[in-house]
Amino acid sequence: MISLEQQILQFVITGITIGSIYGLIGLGFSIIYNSTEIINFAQGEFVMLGGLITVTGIQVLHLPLPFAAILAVIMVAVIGIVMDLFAIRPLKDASAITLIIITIGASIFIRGVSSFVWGKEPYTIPAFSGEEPIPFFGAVIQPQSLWVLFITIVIVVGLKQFFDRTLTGKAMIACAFQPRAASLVGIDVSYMVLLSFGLSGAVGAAAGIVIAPMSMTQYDMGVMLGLKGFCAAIIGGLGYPWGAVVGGLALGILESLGAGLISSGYKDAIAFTILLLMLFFRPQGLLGKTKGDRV
Amino acid sequence: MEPLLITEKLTKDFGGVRALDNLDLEVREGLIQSVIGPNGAGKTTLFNVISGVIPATSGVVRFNGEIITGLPPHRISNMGTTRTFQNLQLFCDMTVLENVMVGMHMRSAGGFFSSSFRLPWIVAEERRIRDRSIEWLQLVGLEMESEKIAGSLPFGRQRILELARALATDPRLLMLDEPAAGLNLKETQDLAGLIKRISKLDITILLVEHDMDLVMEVSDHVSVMDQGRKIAEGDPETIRNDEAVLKAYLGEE
Amino acid sequence: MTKSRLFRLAGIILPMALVIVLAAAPAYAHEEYKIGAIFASTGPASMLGLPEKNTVMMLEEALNAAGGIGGKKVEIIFYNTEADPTKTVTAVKKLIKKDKVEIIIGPTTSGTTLAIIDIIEKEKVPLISAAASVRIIKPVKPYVFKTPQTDVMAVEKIYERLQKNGIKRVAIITVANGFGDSGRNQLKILASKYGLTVVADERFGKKDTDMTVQLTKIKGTNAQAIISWDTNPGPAVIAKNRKALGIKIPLYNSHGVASKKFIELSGGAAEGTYLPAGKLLVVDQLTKNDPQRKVLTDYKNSYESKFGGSANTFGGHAYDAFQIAVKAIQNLVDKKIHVNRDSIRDELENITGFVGTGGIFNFSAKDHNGLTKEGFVLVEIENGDWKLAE
Amino acid sequence: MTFRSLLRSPYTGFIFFAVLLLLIPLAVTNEYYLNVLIIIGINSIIVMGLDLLMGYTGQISLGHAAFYGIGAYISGVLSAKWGVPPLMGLLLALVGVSIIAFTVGNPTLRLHGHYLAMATLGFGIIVFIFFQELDFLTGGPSGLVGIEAMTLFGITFDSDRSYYYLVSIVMLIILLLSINLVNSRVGRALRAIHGSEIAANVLGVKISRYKNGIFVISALYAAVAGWLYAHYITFISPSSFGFMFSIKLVTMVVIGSLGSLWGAIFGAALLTSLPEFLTVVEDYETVAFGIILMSVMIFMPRGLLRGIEDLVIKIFARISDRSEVQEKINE
Repeated sequence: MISLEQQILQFVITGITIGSIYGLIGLGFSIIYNSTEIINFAQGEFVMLGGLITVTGIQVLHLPLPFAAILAVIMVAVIGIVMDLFAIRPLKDASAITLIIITIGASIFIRGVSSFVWGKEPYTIPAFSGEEPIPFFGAVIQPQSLWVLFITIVIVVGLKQFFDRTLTGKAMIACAFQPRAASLVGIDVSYMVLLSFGLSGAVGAAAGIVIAPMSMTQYDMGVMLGLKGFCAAIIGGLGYPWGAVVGGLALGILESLGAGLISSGYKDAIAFTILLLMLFFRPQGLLGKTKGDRV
Repeated sequence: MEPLLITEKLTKDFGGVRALDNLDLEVREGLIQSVIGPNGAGKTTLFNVISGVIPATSGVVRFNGEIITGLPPHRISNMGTTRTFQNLQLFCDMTVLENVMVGMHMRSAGGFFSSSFRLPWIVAEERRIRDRSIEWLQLVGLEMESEKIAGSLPFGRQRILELARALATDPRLLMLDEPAAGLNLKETQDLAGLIKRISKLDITILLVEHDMDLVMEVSDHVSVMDQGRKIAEGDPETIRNDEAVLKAYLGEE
Repeated sequence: MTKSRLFRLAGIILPMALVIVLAAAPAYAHEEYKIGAIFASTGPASMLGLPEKNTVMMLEEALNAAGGIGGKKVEIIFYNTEADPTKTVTAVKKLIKKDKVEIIIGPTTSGTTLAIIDIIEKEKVPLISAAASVRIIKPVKPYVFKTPQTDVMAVEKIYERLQKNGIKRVAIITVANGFGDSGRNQLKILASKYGLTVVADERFGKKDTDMTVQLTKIKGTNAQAIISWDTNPGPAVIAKNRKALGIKIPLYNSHGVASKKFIELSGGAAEGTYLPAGKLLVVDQLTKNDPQRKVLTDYKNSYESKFGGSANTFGGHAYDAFQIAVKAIQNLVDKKIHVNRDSIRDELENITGFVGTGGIFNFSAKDHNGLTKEGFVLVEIENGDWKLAE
Repeated sequence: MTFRSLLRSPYTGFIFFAVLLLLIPLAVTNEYYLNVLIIIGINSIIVMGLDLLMGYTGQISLGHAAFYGIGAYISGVLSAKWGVPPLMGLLLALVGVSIIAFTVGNPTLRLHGHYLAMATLGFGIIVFIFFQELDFLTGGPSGLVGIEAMTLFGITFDSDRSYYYLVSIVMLIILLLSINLVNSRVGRALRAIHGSEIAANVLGVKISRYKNGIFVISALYAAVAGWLYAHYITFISPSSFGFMFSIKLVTMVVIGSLGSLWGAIFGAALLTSLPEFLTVVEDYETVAFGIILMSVMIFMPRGLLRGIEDLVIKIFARISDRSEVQEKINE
């Protein structure tokens, strides 16, 4: 038996872990949205691919975990790029709805192919550094949770540096806000879009790899995770990359508190109710600023 | 007689930028009145605030004696004023005729239920809307293109169509936001004629325009704005020779 | 404008015409016994449905190679249900109306089975379902049979054990789908019969990635045992989270995890947990004179040599359904009774002492499952393998 | 002239279509095909409503399966638990759905683009969870059994043939109402909102009224479809009304052709019957589905119906061009 306080602490720890994953997935949404205004419904599939390719790397190619993980990140980045080349780029001036359907089509396609390559069974990979739980004020932390947090921080800091310090990163941000101006000053917009697909593939894959030891990985795991990631991106403020992480954490913590204190059956209903309230009362997201609307 | 439209100390801020600064303006019934001024003078903002598209920061707008500030656009239109847009806002996927028929929206009553079941009075109303809309198209000279998709018209014709659509609301006050922008000389001259014809239908016109020749040709009264303020007003001849106006324009160039 | 309106019309008429043409294709008389098979070979229940489909296809091939039934071949007509009720209904209608099958085996899930019961009863086609829920055969419907042990039996097997160990309070954690829901109901209904109280009733979604919250809540109660009810991978996550949270009370799983995959997924965390399972799992540990031993060994060997991987109990349910259907037809042929839907149905109720993978089936007019909870054994996971716990 | 206007009238197509629908059972003797057509009919009812919302008014909804489900569950639960006759069930379902749709639509439709998509998606998921969790009413995830077969005015529709006629007639009524609506003042207002909200607004169109109105109407269509579904299958479970089905509905609208009622019906027919054709490729079904979805959007972004139309027109144009060239050469 543990006390209510300890339980709540445990809920929060769990919330932070899951929230970081949602945040990473949301980050993938934000990166693509930022350079293209596309919501990529195949983002969840990137996560699934990250996990499954790592599994293959370890079990079939007998690579050590870090190499398998790097391989997976690179491969999924390439898949993201291929997706842009073959499914997104052929469309010029497509409407938002068309693009949504395209990415949904891509997600169904990727899922279908994955079910052939890996079958329908779930897989797992060993935890990065053992499974001995770490006691924490009566609650426990799984070592893998720390990995999740660590990887999230590394990616967030890395992306921030990339966007703030490098020319390419700055160019990508420019594309988001002023695509025409960007092309006028000589930025290759379509290259930046390509890059954003690759980058979000890589981030998605990383998310898939860090949770694989905790939650198993299966050809159809991407759907729900993708939705939650989308949710995180919206809660944080679409187009504000760090917003996705803040949104993810908020979503994760509220969801697990809701499940723990109210009802686990209604867990997702609680998460999505929060989302709706957020959209109704603060549609620009936690980090977003109200824009002056000009006509 | 009280003016048809009055703005009193009308102010609009965008963040730190003051687009309208305690603007007092009067539009008298039956006239063609123009608002001119350099880029960024706040002319389009003025239209947006009057038509209710964006809220005012402070001050009031009176139309026909009633305060309309804070009302949603459709309520303001319902009182008898409508506008066109500087960057066209046509319903591009609809036909020319259908665009004008939308303009008749306020002058008809069919609702979800009655329309779905096509009650007898709806059939009659539809016929009336159609006939009246064709009349408007004839007035502006677009009746031959009535079945074309609006988005497929040449730019100049689209401007005219937007005007026809606005006319179909049967307004007392019609606000035209740079109707000559993008038009060639011939088209602009046709437009001038059209504006005068519209004025003869007892429709008051408030015109924002950059094309000075057009303004000087059609206007009864001209107001000049700069940086959100009114700096001069009077008949075209007075404005042409006003020093403040010259300064505002020259200062810019 | 006019032209395009015409094309639009053509766009509607063409597909309709296509349907009509297809419909007009004559249904030819058949020379073989037609058995319809409907399993969820893709979709959320594909981990169950795929081995079921494989099994049935394998058996069809073997049977026909051996000459079929009384010289007539057997033809399996398979449709994928995707575990979707609407698709299942369509598939069943297709089997009945278009393919004109004698008997149908499947579907995979309880929900889809319940969805088609009305049609089955109306059209009077015998059905042998491979789904778990007791609602399928209780109350008895004339044409509906099923081969898996019911979830009632699985629950009773667990509760029996708990009662023996003197446990009074249990916490249950079930997945929010048909399988978990049915288990949850039985767990709650049967608890008092075994002197148990359910002190925590937690749920999770099929695609949830973490059950720490639910287990933390359970940890906050005075439960003496946890029972989890789901098919993979959920229970593996529960096993892992339980270990991570340092929960010491024993964990019982449903028969839904009865495949090696569960042990593989949970790593070490499944050690010392229990589950009720068909004997297929522990076939090498059965006593030499166990009546099912031969059937189970044969099935396991032939499945594994053909498809690789390991045979699981779900495939076993399909195996039983197929063999029972064949047995009924064979009996009719032997008795020289005309084989049709009604005679098969009647014959099914006569089948007794049939040794299958799930147990020994004794069908009757009152029992369309024909199994007892003895079809289950309680298995413990030890050293990464199954061990008979009895 | 009269012939042309006859062809141009939206009702000509309707009459042809109605005659065709009612004649089909004479040619189709196999009830399995009627079953497929019934499902197509039910789906087209929802998709028509969704098209009014998406294609005409330009408001996306990724949660329409929820209204379909609510319609099915209200009538289904009333029938299974208390023996309420289907007609009464329909009435209560319509009342219930309009209240829910109005309450939800009001704040939701103020949102635009992806935010609207996300909000409707969230709503759909919340409703789905309620179907699962209110198990004392809905039977939970394992489903609701015991829904009575459709009986209306003393007639029981218990064969596929009779049900086909019922669904066809309901569908035709809804199609007719929709044709009326889109060719009216209201329909123009809706399309105007799609074209430019601001312009519509300054022309006197009260945006919120029309957005909410059409949202409620499309929800009601879905509820009618749900009611037909519940009393046809006589079993419902939450899995039929989930997120994936909402997505499928949207793809039906888009693949068919946005902003065309015929496109909606075409899309529903195609995507409902596609799996029946794809059984040939069986295991590759999902892959094929994904490819079809993507290629239609890439090569015919205006949807199949318009895409085929454009294609045919282009071919005709080329043929006539060629013959003109030919004529010139001959000269």
